[in-house]
Amino acid sequence: MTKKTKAAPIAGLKSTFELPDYGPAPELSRQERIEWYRLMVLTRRFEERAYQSYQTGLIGGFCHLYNGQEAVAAGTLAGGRPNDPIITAYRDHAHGLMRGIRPGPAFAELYGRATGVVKGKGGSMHYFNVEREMWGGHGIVGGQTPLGLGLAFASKYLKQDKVCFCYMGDGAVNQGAFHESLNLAQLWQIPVIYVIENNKYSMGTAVHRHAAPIELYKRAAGYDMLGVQIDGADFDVVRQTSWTLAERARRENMPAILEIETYRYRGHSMSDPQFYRSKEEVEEYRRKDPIEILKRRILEEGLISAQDLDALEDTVKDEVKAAHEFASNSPYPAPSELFTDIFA
Amino acid sequence: MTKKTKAAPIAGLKSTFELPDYGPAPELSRQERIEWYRLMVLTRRFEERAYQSYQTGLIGGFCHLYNGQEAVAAGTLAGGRPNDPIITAYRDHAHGLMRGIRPGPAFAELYGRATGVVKGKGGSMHYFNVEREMWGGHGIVGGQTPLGLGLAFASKYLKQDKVCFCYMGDGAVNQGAFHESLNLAQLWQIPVIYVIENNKYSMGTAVHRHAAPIELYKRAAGYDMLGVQIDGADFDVVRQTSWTLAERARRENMPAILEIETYRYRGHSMSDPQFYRSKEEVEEYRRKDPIEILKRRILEEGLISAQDLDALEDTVKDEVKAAHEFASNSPYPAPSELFTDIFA
Amino acid sequence: MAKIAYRDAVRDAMAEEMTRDSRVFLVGEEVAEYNGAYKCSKGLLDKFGAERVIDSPISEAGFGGMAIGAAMGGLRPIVEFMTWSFSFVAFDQIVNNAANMRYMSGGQIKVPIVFRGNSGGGHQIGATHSHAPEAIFASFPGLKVVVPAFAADAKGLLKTAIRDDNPVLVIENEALYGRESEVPDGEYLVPLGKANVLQEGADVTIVTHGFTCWTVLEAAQELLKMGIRAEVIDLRSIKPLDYETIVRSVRKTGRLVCVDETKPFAGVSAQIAAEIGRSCFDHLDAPILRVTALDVPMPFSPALEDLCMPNQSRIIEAVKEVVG
Amino acid sequence: MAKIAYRDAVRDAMAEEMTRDSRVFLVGEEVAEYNGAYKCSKGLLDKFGAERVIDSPISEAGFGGMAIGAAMGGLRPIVEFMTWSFSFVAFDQIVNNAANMRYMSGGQIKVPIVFRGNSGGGHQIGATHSHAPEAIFASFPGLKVVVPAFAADAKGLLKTAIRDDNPVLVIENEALYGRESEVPDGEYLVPLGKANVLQEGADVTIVTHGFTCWTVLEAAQELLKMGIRAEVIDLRSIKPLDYETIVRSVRKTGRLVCVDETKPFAGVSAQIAAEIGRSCFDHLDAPILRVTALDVPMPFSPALEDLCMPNQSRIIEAVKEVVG
Ligand SMILES: Cc1ncc(C[n+]2csc(CCOP(=O)(O)OP(=O)(O)O)c2C)c(N)n1
Ligand SMILES: Cc1ncc(C[n+]2csc(CCOP(=O)(O)OP(=O)(O)O)c2C)c(N)n1
Ligand SMILES: [Mg+2]
Ligand SMILES: [Mg+2]
Repeated sequence: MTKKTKAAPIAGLKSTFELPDYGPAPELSRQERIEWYRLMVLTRRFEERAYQSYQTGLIGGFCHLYNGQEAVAAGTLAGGRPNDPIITAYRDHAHGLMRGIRPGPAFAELYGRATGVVKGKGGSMHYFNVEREMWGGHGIVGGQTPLGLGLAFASKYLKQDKVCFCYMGDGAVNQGAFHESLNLAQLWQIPVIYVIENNKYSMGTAVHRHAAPIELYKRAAGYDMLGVQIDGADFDVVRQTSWTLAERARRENMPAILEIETYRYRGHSMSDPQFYRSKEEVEEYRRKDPIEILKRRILEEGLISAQDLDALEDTVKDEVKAAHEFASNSPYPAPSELFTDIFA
Repeated sequence: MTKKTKAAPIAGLKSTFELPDYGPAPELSRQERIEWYRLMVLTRRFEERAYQSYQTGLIGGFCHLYNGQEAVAAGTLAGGRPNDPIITAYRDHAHGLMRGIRPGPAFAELYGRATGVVKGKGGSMHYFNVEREMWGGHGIVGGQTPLGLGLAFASKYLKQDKVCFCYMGDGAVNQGAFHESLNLAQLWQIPVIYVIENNKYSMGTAVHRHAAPIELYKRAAGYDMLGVQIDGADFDVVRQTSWTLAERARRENMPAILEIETYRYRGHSMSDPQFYRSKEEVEEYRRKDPIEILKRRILEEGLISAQDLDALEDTVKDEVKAAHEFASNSPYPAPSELFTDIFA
Repeated sequence: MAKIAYRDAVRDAMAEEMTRDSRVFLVGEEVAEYNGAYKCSKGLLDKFGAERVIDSPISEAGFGGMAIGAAMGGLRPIVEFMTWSFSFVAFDQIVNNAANMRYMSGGQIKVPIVFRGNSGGGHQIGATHSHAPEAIFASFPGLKVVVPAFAADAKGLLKTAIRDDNPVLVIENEALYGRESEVPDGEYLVPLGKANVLQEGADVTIVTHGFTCWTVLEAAQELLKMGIRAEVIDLRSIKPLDYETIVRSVRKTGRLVCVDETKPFAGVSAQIAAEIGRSCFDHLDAPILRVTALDVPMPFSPALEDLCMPNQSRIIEAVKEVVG
Repeated sequence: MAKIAYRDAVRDAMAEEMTRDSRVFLVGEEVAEYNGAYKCSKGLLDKFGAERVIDSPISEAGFGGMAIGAAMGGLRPIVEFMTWSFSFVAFDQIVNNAANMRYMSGGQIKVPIVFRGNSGGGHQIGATHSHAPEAIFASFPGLKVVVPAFAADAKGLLKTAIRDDNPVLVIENEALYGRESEVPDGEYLVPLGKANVLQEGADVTIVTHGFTCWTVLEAAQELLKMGIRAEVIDLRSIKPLDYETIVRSVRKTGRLVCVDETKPFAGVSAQIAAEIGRSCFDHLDAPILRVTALDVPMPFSPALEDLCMPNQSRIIEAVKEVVG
């Protein structure tokens, strides 16, 4: 637990008690930093393509897009280690893509094809990539919160030194299973971090209409748990905070709530008229777009030239286009697939 | 909201934020005060008789006794109004007897007789006396917490100016339904008071082994709710605090958690070897017996002579004896009773 | 008789009963400002105000249980589950607190509450969101369960349910919300526990309920082309279940096919087959066949989901088997 | 062959498997320091330590779901529900997360978990505590359900369940914990999905499982005195269900009575009656009768509870009806 240089204070950070200071998170290489940027752009493009397909009736069921929230997944994942288990709700495309799901199988899943990442059996809400410790994609609000606890429990039991990042929406804080999990996590000292992606709405219900109080990190207070709130537009802020909490979880097996303020640009799922918010509100948030913020920064830092950035973005566009084509040209699962994967 | 004289400060009271000061609770008449004492004694004698019957195999199923906790039920009920709805878990004999269930039908219920307070259909865990706003007796830990919320909701909806006292054990704070209820109560401003009867054990599990942190009133903090902790041995302390919280709920529709520290002298249910605690621990708590404390006080206050107190206690003993006889001589329900009371 | 959409029938039932009785209120996720995730409560917030049309946090056990307590305390709540699948986080509240309360209190309490919402598969919402829970809930004494298939029943059964002094579960279906069918003019009620013979026929009895009524009626048309006249019975009510109407039909046809969307193991069709197999033992000319959802989790892919549901081709096959 | 109590068989199974495989652990309320509310885990804390025998707060959804996550993450949890009735607050975790996880992940995940605990009525613990949930859980694809009635099966099935790579629900019974019966010496396993013919007989088949095996065996003795030779089949496994053994028997006897403690509406007996009614249509000489718990909430009074349970007199009556 060697303390190096002090980490720079994070503007606007609130918490139930003071965070430990383990210093700044290890620096990312130029390449890593650009890769996280690329993943955020990939997610955005992927979602936009999905949006189009949904509008033209090619995707059935629900489809929850991550536009506007990209720095939350990217920053937290970059703050953890590649082998830290992660698990999330149904708004899971970002987490999947950032944890190695190829855009092709990802898109094929939206179309319910045999080549989909879960063979067309799960759809948009159930992206899994267990090889890379991405444990889904879960549809029942809050239902994944004990599972995340369990993944962390397994890591502790097996002495694997992993921390589980369990993502959830602001609306999910009101599910009982989450609270049972909080108590167990704190009581048994389980290395799990509950990342609340507070995008201000639970479907059409604004936070102040669903939660008392609206500062969701305070839910930790009832358990003497560390609860932290930060703004989620800045990849680096999210990464630094996540790293600190992950270090704490790793060193001391102590869980935490990390509430990250963010915003979704699109409707809750696709068929959402969005009467509950104004165009102006959406526009305001779009002005502090997480991708733009990181883009500006890496340009300023001289990590990449404007030209190379354009090239990167073109490559991403092509990749998404190819993914869509891959999906379109993929076959549906054979009827026999109905009966496989039920039992191991 | 007229503030009269300031209430005397309550020693050892802790809370998530400061309680309002509505002054001292209205004084009880001599008669009322003695009646609460009598009800506490009645409960104790009743439980002791039940204990005997259980030991001799006359009572089947579970049977959770209230010995040692009497001032909790008495003090809270005396702090509320007679028509405030109450609801509790399976450790419900006290609440039933103090809300007008006659000892005869109460005892007959333990024996599963037709004359039981719920016709032998519910048993020890399901005392109800709806006429006097006693809404059960509930077996699933924490399951009554949304119900209490609902009773309070109904009162508010119907503008009845009632406050619901919803009792629960310390172990019940770890059920998700309770947390969902807390958020709803605070968000919707519902006049419910969650009385946590913290008798230090959830069955054989001491509080520090089941809850983080052990100060259970702090669970309120996650909801910006008022949480209060007091010692439960002193009837007057419990009554004053309950009255203040009930007034607050009545005036401002604001819910609260009231954690009351107490202790059960007997095992969890009857068949409990109690290896999880020492005889010394039990003895220590017995030394600050709630009935003895109130007894001393009313004697000191000169409310009753020692002689009259003896007479009162003899009457109670006779009453319990008669109750037991009533139960023993009562018939079992007719087979046709199987099919009644399912639908209204 | 006007033709209206099923969702409007649901809305009208609630609006009429809320107008009639001020103790009736609606609580659920997105029921107020959003007008309901499936627009079944359109306009109710405007009409009845925020005290009677209440948007809830995602706390099914919390608001479901709260509503049960409110029913005990004298109100008549309607709880909307956005999808019945989500009721599983409130399972204990429903099957213990709603179902047993009257019994355990020796008749001191009544629990006049309605739980309602969308259910079932066919919409690519996957294994966790596509449950058809009617058999499960019907297995608990103390609960009544109805599954309206047509707008007229959606309205009439729901109104009766709201007036019933007991817990009634009304199981609707997304696939039906947009379908229009005829609804009687003026005020009317449909009694719980009465099946409806949708179509008479002498060759085979098909018993079904909910969305599959539509599938079965279509299948019956196909069967007619093959010369098979099917009698089609819509159960409407799963508990209490109107065995009498089935028995009467089976005595005539001697053949029974049960069709429904619950799973095969101990589903609604199993209950009917067991009961009719006994009571019509001497009248059956062929084994009772069941066409249900397949015994697999509901897959997302439309190619697989269609096969999982009790579809026309499986129904026709089963009928041909018992008739042939 | 030694005679041991059922609870010790349960304990031995856990102890042996925990010794064999360090990934196996036990979590539940009072399982460690208290040795289990019903003493099924006696001595395990001492033997395996607090990291593998874990006392939980009363948070069934929390620790039940946690165990599912732990199983996903490579462990092999045993979850004890103090009573299966309490699993209803964890219902969603079991029927969605345990049951569907493998399917929804396209086979990427396995969930090797055992849920076990006491269940059923007969102990005056009232309506909320006396549920017999086997039919309900068995209706969910992805779950296996076993109900051992004897010490040998309690041990052998549990060991197999722990080694199974899928969620297995083991439903025990307070009335059985204290009963002694013979257990094979040395290590053995009992396969899931195989019924057991407890007693052969030519006149009638009685299919049952769990505690009622004992009731049925007693009834069979009485029947023998009346000259009726019953073949008694213990299902042992509810899902998968061994229809083959039942069919073989019914082909011989031509008569079937199903006895079990689930409720009559869509219970285990309904499933068997429906299935065998179809597959043995030409072999049945009498209608299939069912003797189940009554369709009422479990009453507390012993006078009523006895009547509610599938008791000897109702079994004998049913057998006489199908045989006579
Ligand atoms: C238990 C349960 N109840 C209701 C739903 C329906 N539902 C799906 S998402 C959602 C809103 C969740 O909002 P939030 O948690 O804030 O996540 P976000 O969609 O904003 O990412 C609701 C009500 C569900 N899936 N599960
Ligand atoms: C959901 C649920 N899980 C478990 C139980 C079994 N059980 C009954 S009482 C009890 C302990 C409760 O302790 P506490 O809440 O402190 O109340 P106390 O008995 O001390 O009054 C347990 C585990 C139950 N009834 N319900
Ligand atoms: Mg949100
Ligand atoms: Mg306690």
